[in-house]
Order: sequence, then C-alpha cells, then structure tokens
Amino acid sequence: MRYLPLTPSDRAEMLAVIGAPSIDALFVDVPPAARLAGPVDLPPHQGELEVERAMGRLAARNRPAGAGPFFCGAGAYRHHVPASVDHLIQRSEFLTSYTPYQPEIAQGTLQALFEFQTQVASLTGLPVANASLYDGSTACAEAVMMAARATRRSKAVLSGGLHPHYAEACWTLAHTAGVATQRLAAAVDAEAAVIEAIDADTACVVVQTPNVFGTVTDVSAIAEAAHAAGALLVVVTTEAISYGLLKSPGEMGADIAVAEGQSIGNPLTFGGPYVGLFACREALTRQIPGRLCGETVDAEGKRGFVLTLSTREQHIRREKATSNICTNSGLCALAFTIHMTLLGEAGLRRLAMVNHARARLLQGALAAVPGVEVLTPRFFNELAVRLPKPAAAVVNALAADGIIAGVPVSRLDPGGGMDDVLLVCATETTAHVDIADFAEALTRELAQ
Amino acid sequence: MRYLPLTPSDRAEMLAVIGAPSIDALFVDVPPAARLAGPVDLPPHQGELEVERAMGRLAARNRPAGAGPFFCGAGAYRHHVPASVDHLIQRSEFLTSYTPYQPEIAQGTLQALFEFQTQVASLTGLPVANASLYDGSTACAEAVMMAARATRRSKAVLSGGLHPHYAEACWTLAHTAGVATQRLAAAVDAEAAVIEAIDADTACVVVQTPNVFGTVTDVSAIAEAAHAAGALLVVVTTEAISYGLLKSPGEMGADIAVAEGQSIGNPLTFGGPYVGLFACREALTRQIPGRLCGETVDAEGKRGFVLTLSTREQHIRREKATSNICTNSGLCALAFTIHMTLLGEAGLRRLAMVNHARARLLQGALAAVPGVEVLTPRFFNELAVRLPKPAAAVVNALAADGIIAGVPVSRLDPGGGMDDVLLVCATETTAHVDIADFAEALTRELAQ
Amino acid sequence: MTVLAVGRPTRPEIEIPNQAAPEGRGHGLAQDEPLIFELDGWDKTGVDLPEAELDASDLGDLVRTSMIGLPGLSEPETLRHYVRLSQKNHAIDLAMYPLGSCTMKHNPRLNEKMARLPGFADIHPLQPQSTVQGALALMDELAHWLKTLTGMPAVALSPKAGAHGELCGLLAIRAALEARGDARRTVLAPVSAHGTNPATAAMAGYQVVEIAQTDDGRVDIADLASKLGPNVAAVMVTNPNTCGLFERDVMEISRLTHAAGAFFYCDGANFNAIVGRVRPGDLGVDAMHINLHKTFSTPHGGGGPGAGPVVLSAALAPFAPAPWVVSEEEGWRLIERNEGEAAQAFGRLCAFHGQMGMYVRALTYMMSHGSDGLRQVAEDAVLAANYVKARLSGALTAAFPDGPCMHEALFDDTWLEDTGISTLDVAKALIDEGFHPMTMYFPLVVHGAMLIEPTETEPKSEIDRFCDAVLRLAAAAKAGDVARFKGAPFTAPLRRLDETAAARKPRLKWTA
Amino acid sequence: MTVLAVGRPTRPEIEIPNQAAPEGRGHGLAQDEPLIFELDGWDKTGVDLPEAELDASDLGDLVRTSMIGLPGLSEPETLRHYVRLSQKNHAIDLAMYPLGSCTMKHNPRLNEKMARLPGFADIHPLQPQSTVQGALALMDELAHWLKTLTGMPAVALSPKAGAHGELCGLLAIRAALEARGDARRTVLAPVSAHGTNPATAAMAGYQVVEIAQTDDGRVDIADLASKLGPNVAAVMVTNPNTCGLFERDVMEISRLTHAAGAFFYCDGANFNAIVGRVRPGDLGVDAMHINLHKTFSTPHGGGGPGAGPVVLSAALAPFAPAPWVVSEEEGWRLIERNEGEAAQAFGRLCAFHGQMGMYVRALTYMMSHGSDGLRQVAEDAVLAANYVKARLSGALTAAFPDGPCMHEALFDDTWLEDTGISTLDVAKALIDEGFHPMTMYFPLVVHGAMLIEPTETEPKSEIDRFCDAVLRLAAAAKAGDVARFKGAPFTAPLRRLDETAAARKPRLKWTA
Ligand SMILES: Cc1ncc(COP(=O)(O)O)c(C=O)c1O
Ligand SMILES: Cc1ncc(COP(=O)(O)O)c(C=O)c1O
Repeated sequence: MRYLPLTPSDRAEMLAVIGAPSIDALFVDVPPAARLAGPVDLPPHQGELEVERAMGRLAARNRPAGAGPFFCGAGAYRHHVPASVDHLIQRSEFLTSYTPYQPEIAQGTLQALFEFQTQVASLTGLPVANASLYDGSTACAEAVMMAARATRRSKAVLSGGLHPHYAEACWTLAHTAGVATQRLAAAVDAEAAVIEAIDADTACVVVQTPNVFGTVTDVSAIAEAAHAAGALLVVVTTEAISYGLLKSPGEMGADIAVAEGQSIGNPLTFGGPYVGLFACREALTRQIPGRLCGETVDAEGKRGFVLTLSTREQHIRREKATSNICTNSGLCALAFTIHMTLLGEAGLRRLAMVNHARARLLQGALAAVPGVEVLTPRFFNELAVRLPKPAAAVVNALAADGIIAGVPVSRLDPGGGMDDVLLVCATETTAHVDIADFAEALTRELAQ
Repeated sequence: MRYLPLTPSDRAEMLAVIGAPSIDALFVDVPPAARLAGPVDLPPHQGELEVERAMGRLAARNRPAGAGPFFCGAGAYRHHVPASVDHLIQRSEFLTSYTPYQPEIAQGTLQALFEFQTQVASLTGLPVANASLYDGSTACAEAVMMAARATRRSKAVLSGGLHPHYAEACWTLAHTAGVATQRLAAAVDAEAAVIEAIDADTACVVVQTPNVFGTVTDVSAIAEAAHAAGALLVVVTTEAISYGLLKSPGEMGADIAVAEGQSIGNPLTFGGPYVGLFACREALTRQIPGRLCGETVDAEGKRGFVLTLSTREQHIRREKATSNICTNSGLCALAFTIHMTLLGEAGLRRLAMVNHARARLLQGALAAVPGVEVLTPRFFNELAVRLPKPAAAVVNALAADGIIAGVPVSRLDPGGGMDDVLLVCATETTAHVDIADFAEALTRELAQ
Repeated sequence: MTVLAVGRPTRPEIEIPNQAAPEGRGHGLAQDEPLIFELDGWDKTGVDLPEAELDASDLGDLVRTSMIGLPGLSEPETLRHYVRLSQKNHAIDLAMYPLGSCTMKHNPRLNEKMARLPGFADIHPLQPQSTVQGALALMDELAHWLKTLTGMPAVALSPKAGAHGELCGLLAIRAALEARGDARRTVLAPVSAHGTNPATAAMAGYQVVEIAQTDDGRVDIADLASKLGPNVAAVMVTNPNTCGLFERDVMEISRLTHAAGAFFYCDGANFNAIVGRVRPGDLGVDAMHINLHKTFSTPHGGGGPGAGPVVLSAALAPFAPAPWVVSEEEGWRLIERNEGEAAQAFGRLCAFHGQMGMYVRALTYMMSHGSDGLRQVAEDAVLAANYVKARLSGALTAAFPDGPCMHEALFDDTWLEDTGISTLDVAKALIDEGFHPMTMYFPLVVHGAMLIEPTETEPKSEIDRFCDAVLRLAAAAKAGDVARFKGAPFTAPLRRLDETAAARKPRLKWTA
Repeated sequence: MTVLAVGRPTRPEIEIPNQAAPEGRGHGLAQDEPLIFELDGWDKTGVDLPEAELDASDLGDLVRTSMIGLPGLSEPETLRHYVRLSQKNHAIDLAMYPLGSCTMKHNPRLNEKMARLPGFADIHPLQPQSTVQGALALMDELAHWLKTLTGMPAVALSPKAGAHGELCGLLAIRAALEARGDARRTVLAPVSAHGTNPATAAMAGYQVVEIAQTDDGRVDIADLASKLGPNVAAVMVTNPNTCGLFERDVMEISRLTHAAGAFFYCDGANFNAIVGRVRPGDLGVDAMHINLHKTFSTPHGGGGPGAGPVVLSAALAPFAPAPWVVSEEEGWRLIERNEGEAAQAFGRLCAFHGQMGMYVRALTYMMSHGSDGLRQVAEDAVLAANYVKARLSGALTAAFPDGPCMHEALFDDTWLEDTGISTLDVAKALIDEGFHPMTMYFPLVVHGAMLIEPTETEPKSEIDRFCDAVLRLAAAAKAGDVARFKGAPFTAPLRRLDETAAARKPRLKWTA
C-alpha cells in the first residue's frame, strides 16, 4: 500500500524489539469476541488511477456552478478565488501542520492568524476577533451563547430576516442550555419588527444584514434599543464581500458580529468547509469562544505570536470553557487572509461594487419579466423575487435547461407560506449574458 | 496591474533618486523613430476571471486523452502520473528557481539532479548520464553530433525504425555541421538492414528499440558490428517505461543511449515540454552536451552538489562548447525523478508489465477485427497494424465517434507508402472496455 | 516561574539580554517577515477587476464611508509573504510529528486533487438536487464505509469536527431520553478525557461527574458502577483511551451503562488504532464521532477544517440531525428538514450539509486503502507506538509499562526527577533535534505527560531517528546538561516564546 | 587558488577543520537529507498497480533480467524527501533574485493552473487536428501577440529555449542564403555576447568573428563595418545588450548588415526591457528569439523547461521550420511537414510542436497584462534597474556610469581593488544577507562583472532592502572585514562548495 512505509522485514524487526510474537499479541486487550478475523466487507485497496476514475465519475454527475448561468446565494456565494490563494494553502507547511501548539515552529500559521484577526476586526468594525469558528451558522449560535453568559439572561430574539438554517442552529444549541430563542416571523423587511420583541430577559438580538432576502438594514436603532434594555446586539452577515460596501456592524453599534467568511478565499464545495468570523467589543474578550492568537516576544526579545487566553478553552477549563470547539477552520481562515491581502481595501471595495452592480442588472432584467415582482427594497448582491408559480418548480424547470436560477425560499423555510419566492444572487462571476439567458428562460417558463 | 508592485508614488520617488525627469528619459538611447508612442494594437489587461474564462474556452475545444478510448503513442505516451509528483514540482522553491549557479542555495535542485542522473544511468545501463536535454529528439541529434566529434567521422547511419521526427531533427543538426545522415528505408523490422550500412566513415549507428513501429530488437549484434567498424552505437527509446521490462541499451552494447523521458512524471501537453535523457560510456564524459551535476564537499567537509565539468559548456567554452544548450528541462527532470522514486524498481517493472499486457490484449482484439493485420512481431506497448483502408481516414472517422484510434504512419512519414498502416498503443491507462469499444468501432468502420 | 494548572511553564526561564536586531531582515534562506500591515500596502491591490457598471447610489447612507483599514499587496508580494511565513512552520511533510491524540499522518495529495474537481468544489449546497447526484452518492458511499467499519447502523455526517460530533452524539442521546420522558442530568467521563468531552457535556446541558481510573490506566469499573444511576444520561469514554490503552473492560462498561438506562458515548478520536480490526458497534457503543482529520487523513491545515461524523446505534438513529442522504429508485435524495422521516431529529448543527470537501478526501483515502489497507493502518500504527515504547522505556518512564499500548505511547516525567528539567524543556529540546514535540501535559492523569503517536505512515528509519534523538536528550538530561534544555529551542525561527506576557496584556490584533 | 579563465575562483579559500558531524540529522526546521539511494528503499514502492493480465513470455530473452538499481519509497517518504530538499533552494517566491540576464520575475500561479487544464495538459501531439482546435487556436493567438509586439511578420514557435531559438534563426538565415546560392561562412558577434551565441553559430556551421566594443559598452560600428563583407552570413547582436545598454546605433548596425548582404540576428533575451515600447521589427532585425521563460514569465523550474520562439522577417519567413499553424475557414490547420507551403523550411528542430505547456503560460501572462500592462513591464523593469544603479553607484563602480541603463545594472570590481575580496566573495556574502546573488563574471567585457537585474515585479521595499545589503557589504569591504566575505556564506544550508574538487574527479552519480 503506497501510503504505508513499513516493509514486512521492518515489521518483523520491530516486533522483535518489542518482544511480541505477532501483531495480534498487541491487540490482546481487545475482547476476543470483538476481534475481527479478517478485513471488513468493503472493497480492497485500489491504485490512484482507479480511485481517480471512480471519483471523477461521481464528480461528473454534478453540475458545477461555473458550467453556465448560476444564481444561488442564500448563505453560500460563488466568487472568483485567485489561483495564488489555492496554491499557497496547499503548501505542505500550511496544509500538513496541526494547531500551533508549539509556537516556535508554527510562526507561519500564527502570524497568518494574527493577520486574520486584524482583518476581521477591521471588516466588522469591532476591536477583537478570534481565529475562526466552523462557519457562520455555528458562529451565530456561539454568539447567542456568549451573550447569554455575558448578560446572564436567557432569551435571544432572532430576527425574521435571519437565515433559517442559522436560526435552527441557534435554537439547537441554545435550548439545551436553557436559552430560549424567539424567532420572529419571516419577512423581506423583518428587521422592522425586532425592536418590539426586546424585553428585560433578552440577552441579545440577532439581526442579519444583508438579510436572507437580501435586504440591507441600518441596525443602529436596534442597537440603541437593545442597549437600552441591557441586551447585546449580534449582527450576522452571510456575504462577507458586503463589508466592502456597507456600513460595518461595529459602526452601527453591534456588540458582536459574526459572519460566514466563505466568500473570501473559499470555494462553494457544497456547503463546507467554510469559515466562521467572530468579532466583538473588547469587554467581551474573555468570553470569546475558540482560539485567539496574541503577540508576544521570545527569549531574545523578538516579536512572535502564540495562542493565548487559553484559560477560556476546553483543554484548560474543560466543562467551564466558553465553548467546546477545538479544531476550527484554520486553513479556510488562511485562504480568507490571503485573498483579503490580495484584494486590499481598494480591491474589496471595487469587488463589492461590481457585485452590487451585477445584482442591480439582474434586478432590472428580472423586473422586466412579465409576472415577476422584485421584493427586496435595498440589497447588496442578492434579492428576493415573487413568481407567479411555485419557485421550486421553476428552478427545476430551468435547471433542465442548464440554468441554476437561485434558491426557492421553500427550500429553507417550508412553513413560511413563501413558496412563490425565489432568492437570486449575482456576483462578479455573473456575466451579462448569464443574466440575459436567465431572463429569457424565465420569461419562456412563466409564459407556459 | 496585479503583478506590478510599484505604485505611482514609488515610481516618482525612484525617478527622483535616479535624477531622471521621466520614464521616457530612461529610453533616450532608443532611436526616436523606433519609440512607440502608445500601447501596441493588442487588447488591454484583463483580470484573472476573464483570462481564465478565455483560456477555458480554448481548452474546451480540445478532446483530452482521458475523455475516452485513446490509443496514440508514436513518441508521446499517456501514463498516470501520481498527484504528489505534480504537487511537488509546483513548490515555489523548485518552480521559481533558476539553473543552480549558486550551489549553496540550490542544493534542492542539485541533489535532485544528481538523483536523476543516477536513475538515468541505471535505467540505460550506462555509467554516466547528464542532467537532461530538451527532449528525446534533440537528445538524439546531440548524440549524433557527439559521436561525430568523438570519432572524428562524418556519417551517421539512421535505422529505418527510427522515429521519422527524430531522423529529421538529426538531419537538420547534422547536415549543417557537415555530418551526413544516411536514413535507411522504413520497415517494421528495419533494424535487420542496419549492419550492412556501416562503413569506415560511419561515426555512429542510430537504432531505436522499441522502434517507431513498436518492434523490440536486441541490438547486440549491431553493437558488435559498429564497434568492429570503429563506430559508436546510439540506442534510442521513446517510451521510457519500456526500460522496466526490456534489456537496457548498456547491456546490449550501446555507447550512447538517448530517450524521451516524458512517460515518467510528465503529461502529454501536446508535445512539450518533455525531457531528453542522455547517457553514455565513461570515456565520452567530457564530450557530453548539457549540464552535469557532480558531488563535492563544502568548506566544512559536508557533502554537497554542484554543476561541474562546465568547461564543456557554452558559457565557458563558447564556440568550442559541446553544445549550445543552456536552459534545459530541469523541472521535467525533477518530475521524472520523483515519479521514478515513487515507482522504484518494483513499481517500474510492474508498470511495464501492465503496459505490455494491455498492448497484448489490444493486439488480440485488433487481430480479431476482419481485415486488420498485425505487423509488429515483438512489441512493448505499441504496435503497427495494416488496415484495408487508408489509416488517416479511419482515424478521422473513429474520432467523430469519440475514439482516438492511434497515429496513422502517413502523418509521420508521408512518402513511405504506408498509408494503410496505423500505430496503436496501450498503457496502464487503457481500460479493457476501451479496447473493446475500439475493436467494435473499427469493425463497424471497416465493414462500411 | 509562571505555570498553568497542569504544571506547564508558560514563559522562558532564561533571560537573554535583548540583543540588537541584525541589520537587514534576511540571512541565508530565512527571512524575518513583517506583518502585512507593515508592508506599505495601503494603496495597492493584487487583483484586477472590471469597472462596476452601476454605482451604489441606491443604498444611500447604508454605504460605508469610513476607512476599513485593509492593506493590499500585489500578487508577487502576497505570494512571497506567505511563502516566507510558511517556512516558519513544522509540518508532517517535513519530519515526524508525533503529537499524541492528533494522529498526524501522511496526507495524500490525490485527496487534495479530488477535492478540487469542479464537480465537487464548485457546487452550491442549495442547487437543485437533480444537479448534484454525484455529491449525494458520494455522501451515501462515505456513510456506507463509516457504518461498515464501525458496525453501526447509522451515521450523521454534518458535524464539523470532533467536538461538534460529540455535541451531536450527546444531543441525540438527550433527544432519545426526552422522547421516552426521561430527563437525566449527568454525564460520566474519566479524568483522562480530552477537554472537549466535559466541555461538550456542559454545552449539551449536562453536569459532568468524573470516573476514577485504575492503576493500569483504564476506567475503574467499580467506580463507574457506583456512579451510574437514574440521573446518568451517558457515559463518555474514549477508546482506545487517551493514555493510548484499549479499555479492556469495554463490554462491561457498555453493559453497566445500558443496564442503568444510560447511553454509551465513545470518543472515537483514536479510531486509527483499531480501524478494520475492531468495530465499535461490537463493543456496545451507542454513538461515536470519527475525526476524519485524524483516522481518515484529511489535512489538519494548521487547525482545521476537520469533520466529525457520528455513527449511531439503532436507538439513537431516529434523532440524528438533518441533513442526510437516502438512496431511492430515481436517485439520491437529501433529507434537509426535520420533518417526515426526520421528524424526531434533534435539530440542526450547521447551515448546510457538513464538510463536503473533507468527505471527498476521506472517501478517496478509504478507497485507496480498501478494507485490507485500513486494517493494515491500525496494525502498523499500533506496531509503531509499541516500538517507540519499547525503545524508550529504558531511558524514560512509561506511564503504564505493563502490556502493549495501542497507537500511542505515554510517558510521565518521573525520569526527569531532580534534573531541574521539565516536560516542556524536553519538548523544546526536541525541536533542536529537528522534530515536532510529542503532546505534553495531556492526559492530565499522569504528571508531566509525554504522549507520543508515531502513526502508521512513519518509516522505521524516521521512528528510529526520533527515538535516537529522545535517547540522546535523556542522556543529556541525566548528565546534567540543563542549558541544552532551558535555552531550547536554539535552532527554531524563534527562541522560546513568552506566553505569560501574551495573556497578561493581550495584543490580539495589529495596531498602527 | 583555482580560478576559471574569467577569474572566478572555484574552491573555497578558507579551510575549516573538518568538524564532527552533529548527531542526528535535523535541527529546528532543517534536515540534512540523504540521497534516495541511501534511504533503504530497495524493496519499496509508492504506487499501487493492478496485476498484469498477461506476462512477457512473448519477448523471450529481450527481457531484462539484471537488477536495474532503482530505489523506491512510499508516498509519505517521497513527499518528505523532496519537500526537505526544496527548502534548500532559493526562489523568486522567497526573496529578490537579481540574476542579471535571467529576468527572474514573478511567475503567476494562474499560468500554472491554466497549463494544467486537461484540455491542454492531456492532449497528444498526434491526435487528429479536428480534436485539438483549441490548442491550434492558442498557438495562432500566441503567434499573433508575439508578431504584434515585435512588429515582425512571422514566428517559428517550436524552439525549446533561447539557444534553440538562436539555432533556428541562424538555420533560417543559412537556408535563405543557400536559396540564393550564397554560401557565407562567418557570423559576427560582440565579445559581450552570451555564450550561447558563439556556440550556436558554431553548431550552425559558422565561424565566429568578434566585434569590438566601444568604451560606452556598445558595438563598435567602425569595427563592425570593417569586418562585414561577402563572407558574413549574419551579425548577432543582443539588444538591449548584455551590459544592460540599448544599442544606440542599432539602425546603423542593421543598415550596414543588410548593405553587406548579411542578416541581422538579434538575441532577444533582454526583450523584457523594451516590450510594448520598442518593436525589433522597426530596428531592422531579421530574426530574434524570445525566451518565454524570461520576458513572458514561464517559470525557470531550476533550469528549464523554457521556450524560445523566433520572430522572422519576410525574407526569412519561408525558411521557418514546421510545425506552424494557419487559420482557415474550416478551422486551424497545423503544417507539420516540409512540403507545400513549407517546402523551403530548413528542417525540423524537435519531434513535435514545441513547448505547448509554455505557450499556455505565456499567453495567459500576456492576456493578463494586455498591451498597457506589457508596456508598463518594460518601464518598471528599466526604472528598477536605474534605481539600483543610482543607489549603488556611490559605493560600487558602475561599468558604464554615463546615461541610463535598461533593465539591468552592470558593475565591475574596481571598487574591490586592494580589498582582497573578489566578486565571488561579494556574491556569497549576499547570500548571508538573504538574497540570491547577482550574475557574476558575465558579461566578459568588464572585470569581475556584477550584473543586477531586479525586474518589474520587485516592490520598492525589496529593492531597497537589497541595495541596503549591498551598501552594507561595500562598507564592510572597505573597512577590511575580509572574513565576512571569504567565509561566506555562513547561513546557507551549506558553506562554500569546492567546485575544483568536483571537476577534478567527477562523481556524477551515486554508487553504493
Ligand atoms: C481524544 C480527543 N477527543 C476529541 C478531540 C476533539 O476533536 P476536534 O479537534 O476534531 O474537535 C480530540 C482532538 O484533539 C481528541 O484528541
Ligand atoms: C543574453 C542571453 N542569450 C541567450 C540565452 C540563452 O537562453 P536559454 O537559456 O533559454 O537557452 C540567455 C540565457 O541565459 C541569455 O541571457
């Protein structure tokens, strides 16, 4: 087997040193009844060529986003990732290293994490950021838990504009810990209803902007209302590119900002691995879940970086830890940081503007399709449209024509009575011709 | 422009330090008539996404060998290259370094070249090998020139089994230097005619095995005849995998062995870049063209490697150099060495055997097709078959059916009167079903 | 001296006079590399983008006008920056990385290549299921392998790492108990458990009670029996455990657990030791996470991403969270919502369908090894660890000298007594020998723990080189060469780092 | 002291007592790595292959029975071996690589990605042309860019590197002369020419006569005029020349050359300095090779592969070697044989159609830059070189201080007089500063030449860091700190290597 370097004679020599008669002798502690006599019922080993062919056949049964017009967003976005990003994260030294427990020989990973934290803090407009969580949805759930800990309150108000999957992930984590989640009714402009839900039990208000329907909201008033009630404001963003155009959570008064960082540096990959961004006010630092990288000096006084404040973490604090997270999204965070470094402020701003412009073109094209109503008043790069037919059926019909038309709301939030609403998204990868083809196909489909 | 780091203010500062009023002032030496006022008539710069799309469109207009049944050989072979090979040669330190002129900071490249030379010497059964030439055909031409220098004779006998492109490359280089090339008539078993062509003017005999028709020959008798006449024997191999099964050139008395190394570690890439292997007897060492890497010690006595015997080379010897070659095929040689290291003796032997077996299966399947005559008596992984129709037409017809049937001899050697002969090749990448599909389609085509 | 509770020093004990920094930043092939924020990139970019066709006037004052504060670098500068940084890391690809409990094995590049096929990397989690049949088939196939290897009837794929898997398992247990109206509040776990176990139990709303350990490093069955009761929801045991030992009495553990009406959660982080040789399903396990980034070789990437699928017993299967895949006549179908066949699901763990990128890599790895190769994995991993234990036991003190260990060998710091040298010092000195140190100060059950996991992908020559280095250090320690340890590392990109200073006044981002 | 003819020492001048090798092979992140032949791989393999379905009994004693002698390693061992080796290399991706005449610029990773698309990497040179229309279109497009940028009517793509391109050009000239029955035997070239120029001329059957150089580093026109005559086939001039200077009188050179019935071959290795600003076709050039691996950024890969297309004037175009591509109504057609429209072709340079892999990369690079970006390339490259010249001229001695240079700055060793320090010593000392040395001892026309080419992809900060380092060394040299130079490098993976010993008793392969 090509990955196993020990030869039969190595094995014999090693057994001799150990003083064991056989490999079986090393497994004596296994109850005899549980010792498998031979291989389990799975195919035997295969060469690279054979495996590559089998995987290639599976891959060929999927329709890549890049194969034609494509308009899905709703929490995962197709962007162009520069080739150098993927090249760099495949370097052995980044790819095949562990969490940087020995900082003297992990400065590469640590310095990159310190850069990541600084970038995330700048983007969110908040002073402190951690070294990543699994994804945006788990970051959101962790934010709710942190708010509950920090405020010692036990209710979270979830805006009806929050991505339904995020709301479900919050509920799942919160309810077991006795934190109630009050999920407001889904609506394109759901944020308007948030303030009235805040009460004296409220640990935090969770608001997404751009929200799941694409609506961009200034949450300053919500922040004020939350703070007045002693609650924290958690601002969620699923499309990190929007930071390049929109007011940051911090500027609008957020206490905690969480985001899905996939858009920057990371491919779609059917939903994962992604990277959760997590930032907050300084006072909350010691409540932060997950790893933090900090600056220090070595014995010669040279600057260096280490994992720090680890007394928050499970390996030191065990059941009192701020979270159980251990392995997080290091390499995705690195991809984020490299792509962000390539973009820089100028590049990110321009990229965001191109996204916005393409979405406006898409809006214009769809608005012109008979029977289509654009629902989202102010959007970044995605918006909701109402169709005269169930959206899921339209999506399926267009998929047969080679056009992936977007995400039907029904797929996210079945009970919502929004079966005719479709979420569509445009990015810098959306060509003008894609938009034209989509509008044409949609016109045809709706005419039937 | 994303690859150009200087900013306008950098440029201004630099001009100030130089004391030049403008960039134009740095181009004063260019005759005014030749100074272009603006950009040439070509499109302006484009982003990665746009370029990637344009290149993707071009790539999509080619039919990759891996897309279906594929039987071309004739000097370039489709083999499976392990993923780790391509990963390693893309490491910055290998990919973006120059010829190792400063050995203290190029030991990576140099040690790999030393390993390459040792592997090539082992494979060819000869004591000395160089650090690569451009490809098999230029290596062959260089061998002829070296033989002429070494023997001070001016005729090369080229077997009719030598790949026609190789023969043409030899002629091109040799005739300008006053070395005549006597190209014998093409025939499946052309080696039989070589010995009688040797005379007192003969600097070398060039024989290919497996030859361009796939025929494998024991060239020992030719070696004896050549040596008896004071000539050298050059043995050519276009399929390096065959070294894993067949007697080596050195064992059969070759003075010089040259080969195309593409099969090991390198993709087809429409004919290049490839890697020329070049090995010879020790007495010819100082006549070798191209780079040589040698072992030495550093100032502390530690082993290290350097480019050596450079007094053979153009940068020292100029018009008296053994060749004009400078840049060669370093990275392809590295790919060769890494793949060869993965294979090892056991892997190469097995790989060769699988290739041979698949070709025998192909032979069997084609022999059963009505009207097809197998011409090659003993082959490694390719063979010539005679069809009842012009081979080029059959190839074109099958291509339209998605089967790349092989190389018509007419494409290589138009005047040869072998328009009905087809060269077919099978490797480890040829599946049984490919062979069956081919035989079936050929049967159908020939029946028309 | 500043030390953590576990006795681990956190700042260098030697003080080296603050030397003048060398002029220039480079020497030989090494470069001191500033942060991107110090590289003068305030008006650069490394991307070329088209002009936007329209502006953002429609957004009014929703638009950010303040400076964000992001430096940009041209592509050559960016590449160089991160290549230079990368060279300051140790990696499996450089030398043995015997970090116990982490299973730092070879990461085949074929897996990386497969994960990058556009058919896997460029598909959206919410595009129509008819357009991702290959992806669903792959998830189904991965599930089949995991179920067969563990002998368990179900698997929840979506957890994003081991700890997330633990949470998934405990939430399934909680849901199963609630479904039968049984609100238990306690989880039992041994002291040797990984920190994620108690942390997860707490997150899942449980109180953690510790189970004692026997002198031979296993669960104390009597203690377990005495603590089991109607309030115990689950027993969490790692097997092979974090001392690198197989829980000999695992059948008894599961029997007692089940008899008490509790569930048996097995931490499967160490599955590498038994894959292909032992099926946890045969041991009475109800739930077990599998770190695909350990046993199935998806790369650790300097701290993730991982993936932590959880295999489940029939009793727990109905409570598994969506999404999962079913194979039907018309093709594969993804069950995404907690309704219909998923009506009892305990909730949702994350936004989409888990770590597809890791699934591709893990399945590629599994298919490459096959049933025979995976069995060999366990055998070679165990062989290598016992070999290390045998070679080092003369000089070091094995924590549990009797009987074989599984995939890792645990030593304590008894052998360092009176030397003035700590486990941390030994770890740092190993860096000067060219190796990544073993895991230190974990598990907590032995003093100054050194946990060495060579894995099956180390050649004997490298294991020998490692053992030789440790033995050299042991001799030096016994000879009183304290400076070699206290000053270590001498040859790494940096000398020993001051963790106390970092924590005392945290600087968590760059500021101008 | 052993020196080459050009005055370059080839063995270390200091003798360091042979120290005992350190125990172990690693320290920190560095490993002393043995050869694969020393890694105990005589019965291993890193590939898994199926059983062959049939044997080789049909081949009788054509089969090799002797041992070949190839070690094999498992994949983890192979990966580790070459990753370790790689870290002993300098690279553009690590730091400035100012190797004059070599144009070590940034290599975009997009180019690598495009070259690996199966539609380019997995196509056979002899599959039906109807199945490779995209590849032919790409060659045609590349040809279009090269012709437009040079203002020349034709291009031969197939030469595999610069030297091969020179051969192509001279053979075309030879064929053109022969076609008019004019058998000329001489080629004129300046002393400063790269070694490949005379070597190529000799290979093409010509005698080389040197042209003198003026004090300001250009071709001596009077000398050229005096040597031109009916026996001169071609004048080979590099422009910008190897002293980094533009040949001011290039129009006169071409006029005189043509007047004498000869052809003007221009070595285009330095095209980077003028791309987009000057078209060689406007200067009267008849043939010029373009190193795609210099100006157009295909990576050097530690010594190739490169690609050396040759642009040709109308007079030479008919003699270009096949293959080339023509665009016709039905699509693109590859002319592969020397018949029909290629009947006058001088022959064939290599087996197939040249370096497709490099064509993809170069065209990707060109399209990325566009006409505006390519012009900026030349401007920034020239700016950077003049900046280096300006910054260093105070301390070093510029070989041609008057007027601007083009893309590289040439210094001689006058400034080292009486220091006992050589150009080689300075080069090695630069390694200790973290840089790859400049080109040394080339061109031959100045003593102890140091040729510095920063290229346009170096940020100003890196150029400054380099200049600072050189100035530091200059100060040290003047201060008499000879040890810093003679012992250098101190910080590289190895100390200075003994080239004399290597050449005296060549060991060109490993032996047991
Ligand atoms: C025994 C054990 N359990 C659980 C975990 C947590 O796994 P993860 O890091 O994937 O969350 C680890 C990881 O180090 C471990 O070693
Ligand atoms: C001026 C000059 N001419 C010719 C060459 C030869 O080019 P190549 O190495 O591509 O054969 C070089 C390469 O170093 C050069 O610098």
